Amino acid sequence: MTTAAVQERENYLNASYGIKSWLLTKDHKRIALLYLFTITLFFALGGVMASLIRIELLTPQGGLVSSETYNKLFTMHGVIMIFFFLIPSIPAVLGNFLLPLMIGARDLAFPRINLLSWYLLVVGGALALFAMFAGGVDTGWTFYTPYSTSYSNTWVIATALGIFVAGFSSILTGLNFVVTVHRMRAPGMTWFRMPLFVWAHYATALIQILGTPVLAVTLLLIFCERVFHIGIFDPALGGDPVLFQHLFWFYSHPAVYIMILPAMGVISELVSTFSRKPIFGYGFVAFSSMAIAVLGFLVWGHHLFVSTQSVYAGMVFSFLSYFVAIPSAVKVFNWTATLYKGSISFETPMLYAFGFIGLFTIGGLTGLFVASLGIDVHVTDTYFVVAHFHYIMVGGAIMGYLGGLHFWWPKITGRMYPEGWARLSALIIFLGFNLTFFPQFILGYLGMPRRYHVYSPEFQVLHVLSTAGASVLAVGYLLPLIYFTWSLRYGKVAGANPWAATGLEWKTPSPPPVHNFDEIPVVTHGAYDYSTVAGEVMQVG
Amino acid sequence: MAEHAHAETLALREQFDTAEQQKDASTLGMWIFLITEVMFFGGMFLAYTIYRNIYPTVFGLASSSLNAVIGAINTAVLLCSSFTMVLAVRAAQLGQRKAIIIFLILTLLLGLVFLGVKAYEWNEKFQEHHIPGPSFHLEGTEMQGQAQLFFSLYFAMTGLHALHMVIGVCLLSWLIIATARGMFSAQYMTPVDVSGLYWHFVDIIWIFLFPLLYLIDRHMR
Amino acid sequence: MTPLFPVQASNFAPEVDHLLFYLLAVSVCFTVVIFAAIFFFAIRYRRKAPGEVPHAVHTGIALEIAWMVIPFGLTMVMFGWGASIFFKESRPPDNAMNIYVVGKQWMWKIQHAEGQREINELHVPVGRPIRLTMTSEDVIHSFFVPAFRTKEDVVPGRYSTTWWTPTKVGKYHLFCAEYCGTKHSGMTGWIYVMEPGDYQAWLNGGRSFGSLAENGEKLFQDLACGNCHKMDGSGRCPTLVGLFGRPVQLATGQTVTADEGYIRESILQPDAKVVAGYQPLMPTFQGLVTEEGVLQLVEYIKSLTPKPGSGTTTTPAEINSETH
Amino acid sequence: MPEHVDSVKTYAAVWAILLALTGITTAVAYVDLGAFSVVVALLIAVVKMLLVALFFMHVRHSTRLTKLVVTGGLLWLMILLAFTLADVWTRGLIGTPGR
Repeated sequence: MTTAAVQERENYLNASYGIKSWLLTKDHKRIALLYLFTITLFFALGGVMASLIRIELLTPQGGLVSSETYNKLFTMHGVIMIFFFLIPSIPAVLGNFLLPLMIGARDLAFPRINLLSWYLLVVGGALALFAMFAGGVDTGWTFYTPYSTSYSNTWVIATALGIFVAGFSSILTGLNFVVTVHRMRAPGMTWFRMPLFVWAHYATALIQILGTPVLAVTLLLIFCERVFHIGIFDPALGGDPVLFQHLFWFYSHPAVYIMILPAMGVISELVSTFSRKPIFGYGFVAFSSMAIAVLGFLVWGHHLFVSTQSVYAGMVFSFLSYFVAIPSAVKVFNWTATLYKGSISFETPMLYAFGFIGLFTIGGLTGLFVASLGIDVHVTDTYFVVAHFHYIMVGGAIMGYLGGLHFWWPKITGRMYPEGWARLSALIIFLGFNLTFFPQFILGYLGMPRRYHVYSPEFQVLHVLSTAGASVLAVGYLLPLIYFTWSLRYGKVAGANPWAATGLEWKTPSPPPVHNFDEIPVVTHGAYDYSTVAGEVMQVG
Repeated sequence: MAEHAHAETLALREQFDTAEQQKDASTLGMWIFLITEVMFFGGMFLAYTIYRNIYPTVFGLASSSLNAVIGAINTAVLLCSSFTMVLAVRAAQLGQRKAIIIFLILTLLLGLVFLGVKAYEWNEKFQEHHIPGPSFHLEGTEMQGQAQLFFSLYFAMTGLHALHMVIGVCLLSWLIIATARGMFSAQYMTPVDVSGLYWHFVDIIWIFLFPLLYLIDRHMR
Repeated sequence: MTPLFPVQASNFAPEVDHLLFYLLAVSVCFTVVIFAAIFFFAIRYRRKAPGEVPHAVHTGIALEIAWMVIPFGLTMVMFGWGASIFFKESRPPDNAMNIYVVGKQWMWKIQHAEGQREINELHVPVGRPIRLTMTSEDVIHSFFVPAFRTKEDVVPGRYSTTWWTPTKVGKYHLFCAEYCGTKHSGMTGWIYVMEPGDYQAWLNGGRSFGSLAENGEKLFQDLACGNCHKMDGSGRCPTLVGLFGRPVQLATGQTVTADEGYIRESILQPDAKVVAGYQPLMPTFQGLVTEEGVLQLVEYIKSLTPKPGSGTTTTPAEINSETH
Repeated sequence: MPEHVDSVKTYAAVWAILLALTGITTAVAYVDLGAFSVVVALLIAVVKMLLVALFFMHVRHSTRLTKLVVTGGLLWLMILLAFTLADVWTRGLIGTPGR
């Protein structure tokens, strides 16, 4: 992963060599790359499982794998994709790399804790992988009791422990980000001069801090219940399995915003850069991130509408759920309005941004369906919900992640990727995604329950369409892996600011030096002031 | 601020510009960590609140089987340790190295006393068959399951609290050694300060655990 | 032919679908507007000259407020409409026909009040409100009938309730919608909605096990419940005649309504809610009686309406609510 | 943040109050206050928490940010408790089991 051959200047990549210089690094940029490597592995693993699931569902009889295996596949797909890919994806890779750069700091506030976070993710991941190879786990990523505590005969303990450990990785990353934003901003970098990417990560970090510990204690109780046979959630002792669901979703609903908020931050940067306009309604977009983080904690009960939760609690949670819709809508409207009278170009990151806005719009609007009590009773636990959250997490979070990765790739590696291939793969991903998941909305409303290994034959046509889409999507995801790797050696050398963007990260060379800035910048403008980059604009065209 | 030439020291790590910035960051970091701890224990407090609400009688019965006097004494021990801890922090603020060490050792000893008493109490539970599981039995109720719920929560909450105490004891031991080696001064005493925050927090958790676990329906027995 | 829309076969189906159409209309409008705006702006304002830097457009507060308030208004309709359907789904009518469901890995066990038992099948007459009282023997399941647009979890340790009026004769899918283990996808069945005449014939044609209440009475005698719970109230324990649906004063001072859940709890955890004026003498019957047995006992206790002039104090209104 | 050194006297006074409150909360548990006994127990615990936080943890000399973090954390705990209890306390209120 070295570019030393063409780069004389010392940067964070060539400052030191050897495996030890990576495994013991305290540099946030190197740690970001460690994360990138790790989560790419997990993404590939989760992707293989998704492919197997989709192939299995080609036929209604469930011929390819046994139902035990199928149940383990969707469980491990969920566990890996959520806890070991999506949650760390944008914050731990792009956020880690960019947050100090964007606010003009030399590093995060606690570099050692940052490295520890990565090790915790690796240890947690190793535990989850151990569980997987030892025999797998079949509870669903939701671990609903009493199935997970008293009935499943699979590797629940190891998996729960793995997620528990990975949870601390997430908590510490969030803690690091919050302290960094509060204490490490460069002179002149006031709160309302911060890029929206930083605002989004700050909001995300708050959720990580306030939500993740509740998941940790919930998993710990599951662990105790299996190991010591104490029965906090056991109905046989008078325990309440619905209490588990409350605790679980208190984290796991806000966790959705841990995945999507950073992606929204990325999209704000992309839309602004490639239309050369400040984000329309900057303050509203910034505050909408905070509003989503706060309101996101008040709605978890909408996962429990048919769980025997009280009718009145259901109504309160449904009512509050609509409040989260508004800040999300505000973002979409403001991005769209930013394009107005802009100077729009269509480089790959912008294609991902367009894709994100489109898919997030559909994902968000179908969120209104599942927040509505009358409809949710019908569609919950069906493919409608599966489609809805994949539109948010794959169509939203992964589109944002890939868009951001393309946008900052020249900064991270000092190299450009091949633009033609990148545009092609963005297009393939968008089309493949829609073909995979749109049919699932129809399947869900027809009544196809989720987590079904064998299904009724009338659903087959839509399942075949979905599987076809998944194979297209797989191609779309493989392409970047190939051309990114290719670009490390053969890519065109990138300048400090190849997009004529305004952020501080573009004011330092690509790849950045070890301490980010040769001289700590003094900030005098708000984010997205394109008059400050007039020189670069002329070069870029 | 220009070239980053200064050598990294404990009082000023290279990512910071000033020692004050570093201290602020460490303190804020510890407070945020404590908030995550609040939420962590919060999950168990929630479970406790709900089950006590649904099964008030059996919770009262089970609670009364605990020894309130021992619980109260242990609470006092922990409060004393908080007092000595705050004196250690004060000594650190004034740069009195010897006083820091004395008060830290006192805190450590009181922490160990607390853990010892706790161990004694748990041992008692084994003998009384109050450990959740097949041999569990609590006199005086048909609702053995619900009584087990109480003791499950009792062990989960006091167990995790004790685990935090053990971590605190380790922290204190390290602080004592580091202070003896002269690592801290009036200019740099952040580790003593933030460890103090942690220790007091663990104390606060117990301040709630004591009445909630030991003192339900005492007047009825 | 692949269906693209599920059949409507219950009173709730058209209501849920109408709400769906409202949501679809709103969503399509917004999607079209946003997509059209993006396409239009992307083409109209594409970069024409290299190095161009457009002028910043200032934020319009009025615009921001408008696109917060208008969508919020539209969503409040979604909330109110959805909640009203949900409220209705949560309140079975008094004249509903009672059917009892026990879920277990991986089958649905169903008991009719008349005594018929079925597994993974449920026969019901068209046009009559049906109320299901459900519980699980092991893990959480969920009783889902897409054609009826209803779903409710079946949770161990408690009763849950769902109801609907079938409106169309036919055979409909019954799915377990909450993941419940290895053969979750095999925990399916069929709902047969029949003409009332056919339903009567089906009732008569099946093997008779005796009515549910009769089975409950037999169980009541086998377990010797009557030794303490004497019909005339002279036993050591409260009489059960006319109990169902009545408020009960507890020893703690609270008052609870004697519904199915209360009766179940009192059989399995008798100490949990002790009736005022009585000692907690009753042993638990956990492990001695199955969930199906408990349901039979519940149905039996429901059937114990006081005879006129028998001495137990029950108002006529309460007697009326007991007649099925 | 200017360093604030409190006197030993202040700390000792707080310590004495804390010990006294421990005694009171134990003693009062043996008095029949009905439903109020839990209220009193929690009230005393909250007072003790405030004393430890304000004096021993120096919150009263801390920045506004620290105070915000502390209140924010407690508020979030309340959210967790309040919304879950809103469910538990209203179950079955509509008159249908499991609703």
